[in-house]
Amino acid sequence: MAKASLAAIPNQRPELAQLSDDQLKDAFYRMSLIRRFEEEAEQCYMKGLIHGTMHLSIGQEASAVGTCMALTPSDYITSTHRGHGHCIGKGADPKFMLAEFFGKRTGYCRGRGGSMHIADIEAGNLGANGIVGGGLPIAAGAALSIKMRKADEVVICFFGDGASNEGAFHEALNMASIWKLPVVFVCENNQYGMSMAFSRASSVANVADRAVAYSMPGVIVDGNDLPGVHSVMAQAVARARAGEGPSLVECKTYRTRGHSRSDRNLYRTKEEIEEWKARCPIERLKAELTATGRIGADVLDAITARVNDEIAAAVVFAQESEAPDPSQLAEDVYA
Amino acid sequence: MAKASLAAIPNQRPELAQLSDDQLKDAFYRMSLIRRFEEEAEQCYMKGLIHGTMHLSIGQEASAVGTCMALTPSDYITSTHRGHGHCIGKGADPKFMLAEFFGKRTGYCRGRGGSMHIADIEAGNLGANGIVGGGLPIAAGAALSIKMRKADEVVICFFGDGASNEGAFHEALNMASIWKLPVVFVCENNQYGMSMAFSRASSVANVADRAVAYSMPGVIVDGNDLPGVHSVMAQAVARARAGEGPSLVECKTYRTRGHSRSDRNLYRTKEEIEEWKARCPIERLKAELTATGRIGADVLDAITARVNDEIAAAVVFAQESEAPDPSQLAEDVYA
Amino acid sequence: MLDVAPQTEVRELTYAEAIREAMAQAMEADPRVFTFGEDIGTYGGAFGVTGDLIHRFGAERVIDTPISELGMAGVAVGAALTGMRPVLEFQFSDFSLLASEQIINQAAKIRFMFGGKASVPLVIRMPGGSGTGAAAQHSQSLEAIFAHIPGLIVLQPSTPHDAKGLLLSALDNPNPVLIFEHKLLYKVKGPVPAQAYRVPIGQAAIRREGGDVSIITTGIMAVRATAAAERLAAEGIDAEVIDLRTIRPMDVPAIVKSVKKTSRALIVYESVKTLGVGAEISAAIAESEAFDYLDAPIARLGGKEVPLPYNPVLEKASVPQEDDIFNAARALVREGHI
Amino acid sequence: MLDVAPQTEVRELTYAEAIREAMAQAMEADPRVFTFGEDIGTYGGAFGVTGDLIHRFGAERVIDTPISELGMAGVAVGAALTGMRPVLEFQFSDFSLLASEQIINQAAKIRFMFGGKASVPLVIRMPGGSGTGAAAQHSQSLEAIFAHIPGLIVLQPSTPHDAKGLLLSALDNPNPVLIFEHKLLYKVKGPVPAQAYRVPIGQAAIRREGGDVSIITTGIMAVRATAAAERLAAEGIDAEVIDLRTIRPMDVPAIVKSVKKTSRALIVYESVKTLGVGAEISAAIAESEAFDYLDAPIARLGGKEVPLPYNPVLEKASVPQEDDIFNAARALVREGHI
Ligand SMILES: Cc1ncc(C[n+]2csc(CCOP(=O)(O)OP(=O)(O)O)c2C)c(N)n1
Ligand SMILES: Cc1ncc(C[n+]2csc(CCOP(=O)(O)OP(=O)(O)O)c2C)c(N)n1
Ligand SMILES: [Mg+2]
Ligand SMILES: [Mg+2]
Repeated sequence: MAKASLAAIPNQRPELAQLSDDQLKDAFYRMSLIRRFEEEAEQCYMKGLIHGTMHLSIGQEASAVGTCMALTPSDYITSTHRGHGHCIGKGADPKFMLAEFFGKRTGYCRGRGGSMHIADIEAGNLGANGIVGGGLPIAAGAALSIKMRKADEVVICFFGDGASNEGAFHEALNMASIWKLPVVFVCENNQYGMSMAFSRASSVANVADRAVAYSMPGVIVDGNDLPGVHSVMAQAVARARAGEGPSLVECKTYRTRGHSRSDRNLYRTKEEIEEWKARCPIERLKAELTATGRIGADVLDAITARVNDEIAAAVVFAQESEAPDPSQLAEDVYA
Repeated sequence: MAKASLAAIPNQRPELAQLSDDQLKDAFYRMSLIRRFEEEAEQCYMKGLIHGTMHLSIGQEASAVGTCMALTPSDYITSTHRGHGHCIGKGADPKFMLAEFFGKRTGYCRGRGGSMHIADIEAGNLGANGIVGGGLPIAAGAALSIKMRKADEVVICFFGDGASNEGAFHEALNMASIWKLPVVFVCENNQYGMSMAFSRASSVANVADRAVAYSMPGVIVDGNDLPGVHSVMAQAVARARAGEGPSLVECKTYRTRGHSRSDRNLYRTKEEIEEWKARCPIERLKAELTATGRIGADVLDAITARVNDEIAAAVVFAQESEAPDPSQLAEDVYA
Repeated sequence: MLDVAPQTEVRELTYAEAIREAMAQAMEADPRVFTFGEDIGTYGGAFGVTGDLIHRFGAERVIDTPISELGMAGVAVGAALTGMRPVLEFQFSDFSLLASEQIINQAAKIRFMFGGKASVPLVIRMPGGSGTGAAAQHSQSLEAIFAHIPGLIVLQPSTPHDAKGLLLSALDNPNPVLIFEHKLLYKVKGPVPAQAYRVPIGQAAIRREGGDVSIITTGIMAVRATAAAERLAAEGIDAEVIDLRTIRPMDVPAIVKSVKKTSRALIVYESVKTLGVGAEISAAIAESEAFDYLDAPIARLGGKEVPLPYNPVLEKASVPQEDDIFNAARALVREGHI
Repeated sequence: MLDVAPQTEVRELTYAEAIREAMAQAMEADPRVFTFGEDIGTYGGAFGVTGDLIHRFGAERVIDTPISELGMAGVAVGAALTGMRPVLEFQFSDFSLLASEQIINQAAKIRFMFGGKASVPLVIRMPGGSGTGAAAQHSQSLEAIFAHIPGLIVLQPSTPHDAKGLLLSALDNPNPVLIFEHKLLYKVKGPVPAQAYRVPIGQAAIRREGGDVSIITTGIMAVRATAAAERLAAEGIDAEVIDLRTIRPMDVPAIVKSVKKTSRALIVYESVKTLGVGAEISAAIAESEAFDYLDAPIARLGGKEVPLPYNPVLEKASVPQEDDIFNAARALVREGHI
């Protein structure tokens, strides 16, 4: 079918042609959902409805969605402190996420985790992680489990550029390589670990340059290009699924918001931020879809409207959900 | 002077020619001292005079000595659980080492450290380390200190092939590289981490292959070749001293003894061990020195005799030294 | 002993053999169980515990790892989260510090933090303790560090029987379990039933009944205290020896019951005295109904406030020995303090 | 307060400002002092503590690091061993677990293990504690873990005054010092003398004198207990509030003296109750001469046995609040138990 549309619409690139209309609509839907979700969560946070901290991935939606598109529901992901996109990408329902941010019983973690620990175990999201690099060996372990169970599953391990300097990165990639585990290490290189520019923190120009140290393929992709991300991930996932071992894929991207709410953006310029805002992955996909004639603007606008409704409903759900009671504090504690 | 002897003795390779007669005699002396020291320590251990555990570096003497030859007394080393060679290489007196193994007050650590924690701070040996990989970030820290103090010093960080899969390796090399620290990471790849073959434990064929992940030079050298080791180290040390940053040097070598006393050598063949015994770095240096006519056999034999005497005296010293008393247990504890 | 082993053949096995037998029985019974660690395959483990398991279960279920403790613990978490039952061995419990992030921040937290929707059934086995001349970085007793953490189950078996039975219980448990074995116990023999049996988690054992003083112990100190108690009996002092076996969750009722009976508590443990396991035992007694029954201050014999020294004389002086327990118990009973 | 600050200008500074001032004064006085950590440069630190130090001392002495906690701790050890005085900041004390190998196996052991011939004068500053909704991996109070280790000095200042004075004392000390700051205190103001002064390590402060009950506290609990004590006074209960300030080595004499006076001990701490700091305080009292003076069981109020939850109501319920202290102290005095 991909072939057919490639033939039918000659001016589209292969990465786009590979994707069916349904896939593209779904990708646009999910990216928009992430964006609206985070914008709304940010609003709620500003209004004092959400406490704690929050790390927004606005600008990075294509890497989350493009990656998860390459997965089946029984595949796993491990996520990070900047994990809203991964969670929605893997199929989570925003209303249970927002309920979690509101600290409610209906939240994915019953109000105990919050944004930084958002997890959707049923959907295969093994959880966001408050520890930078914490998910890397966990992903290797899930992949070892898959291999031992001889299951037809794959693990995606999301991590940031900053995490690539943690020892956990090294140990996880080495073990994944020697045991040929079905895992794809997906670095979302948004250029900064908090305020620390990747170029100052890392001894290599690209995270993918380190793949050679683990004898695995290292691929760099434009992380703001949905079809491009999907195409690269589809290959890496297929390789993992075929038992050929892990890959390291680096999505070059950018977070247009601050690291967290306390960020005063002293370490980067307004120009840089604006430049990257102009590369918005959602606008870019929309432009390509309409320009190539793959999906009409009206269809995409209808999706946007649906997304707006869904998020509005999620806020209501989150607000109206029951809060946990202190008497429930010791639930799920066994020692 | 090196040039002169190169001219005078045409059949020697440049690595040998670079070294003065005194340097070569000293290298032969130190390598022999390490060998005899460890043989004697082993004997004492077998006789029950030494307790605890002990990791012998028999077969690896050239990497320890060849490396330390490239240093000045004010340079530092960090060492490993297999650290006798490094310690002697950096100038330690075997009698204080043996006294330490005997648990005596006169030992380098006053009997509190033993073989696995042998340290000679005054000589710049920042200590053997019972934690595999533990010395790597410490070496980076010492190098940062040198840089901050604007001192004309260099740090050698010894570590094993097994240590190269610890997270500490990754973090230390990355920091050393981004800050251009005056440190040389010297991997003594003796093919095994305990029973684990390097080829099974590591995702790369050579530890030095990982240098690219830290944008530093990665050099492989025959670790049983004293002049070869020295030549490579001299360059890496010069580079570090000149402020050009760290290097990763891998000495390919072999331990002909078991990992420790409990090792039954189930993971390797007798043939392999014999093959490597035949590549004894001390015999090899002796053969080259006599064949090229650089140093006569009589001179070398006299050195061997001196070494034997020195070690015999060290045993007596260790045995006769005073043991610590339990009343001294809390010395040097402050919290 | 509280737990009557089922009717089955009972052999004398070493502590190491008992652990190996538990592993083999668990691996036979449950394909999800596997074990991994440094040199546990052909080498058979640094202390010979895994022994021939690799020949019986193959290199796919008895996995040699690179030296990567943090990564290994994370691998255990990931495997446990996705349907396996990993048993990780650390060569020395001192190395668990490299992995404490995964153990404490991840394994212990996940079930609670994810709203009870995930669980992490992993087991980490590791030898602690001093007495082999392995010095400061290979001789620590770190159980108190982990027993401080909600979400971790911490076991410390003192007999071959318990080593087997507690490991099998750990493998039944859906939560992370750390087992602190003791280097000096690996070669100690004791009766071990042949079949698979469980020693319940959270239940102390009374090693000797007595009415004059409660000696509350953990790990190898149970062995030393029992020997000391026999000598105390010869002096007319009737000591009760309690072996906690589980450090977290602690069997406080058993402790309180004993102290109410004897009115004197001597707590003996190998971890460093300050904030070691005995600190909690003492505090638990002091806030319990046993407080009113006390005829003497609660006494603690713990590890000295020093890194473990290499010299064997100093090393022995650093942790309670049988004589120390004997002397302390006698002083507590006769003089009211140690 | 025990330590009289020298005659000098006294300003109201926040806890964060007081720490920054100590750093600046130390860096001015001693070229060996430098500080490093994640985002401590231009960003000014995750909690704004380092602030403008980079502009005053340059990027060579205020060093942004990669995210490599184990490596950073090792770098501190290596720098300290070779003549520098590193001050390492961890963004959250929970991350110290990644570095616990270097802290516990290396920094704490080196001086003793190497025969007293080396020392490791490093300082690690890190915020602990709950109350910001940062959940299970960013809210722990881990001081008990490190205070268990011989060779580590562990501080927990509760006021801007002590935050400055203890940091300066730490920098004078030739040994590794860990400072557990508290997130909720960073913005709290208090009087701070302008000049460089020291608060002695190992010395508790009496925050309020009283005769009815000793409330022995650590860290932020000193603040809450002092507030509770004022309310107790209104009810006719005269509480003495002790702020340990140093967790290791602990000022046991100050505790014992107070308990002998009041005959009642209520121990309040944020770390998890089991094996938290209060366990040691209780045990130290129970084995001291104060034991005979006790009119009630030694009572502990510690953190609940749960990972810290995100939900703010649950989070508050997880650690002692002012009301809890008030109620417990009143019950202890009036009813003899909490
Ligand atoms: C082990 C650890 N160290 C430090 C932090 C504090 N921290 C949270 S996110 C972050 C930056 C992470 O950078 P990166 O991995 O690039 O992810 P990004 O935030 O850019 O998505 C830091 C330093 C942490 N959570 N865990
Ligand atoms: C962190 C840590 N893990 C495991 C060990 C146990 N151990 C001691 S030496 C060793 C092998 C080290 O191999 P390598 O680094 O190659 O050094 P070699 O012994 O070959 O000199 C192991 C696993 C240890 N001491 N520290
Ligand atoms: Mg980033
Ligand atoms: Mg090796």
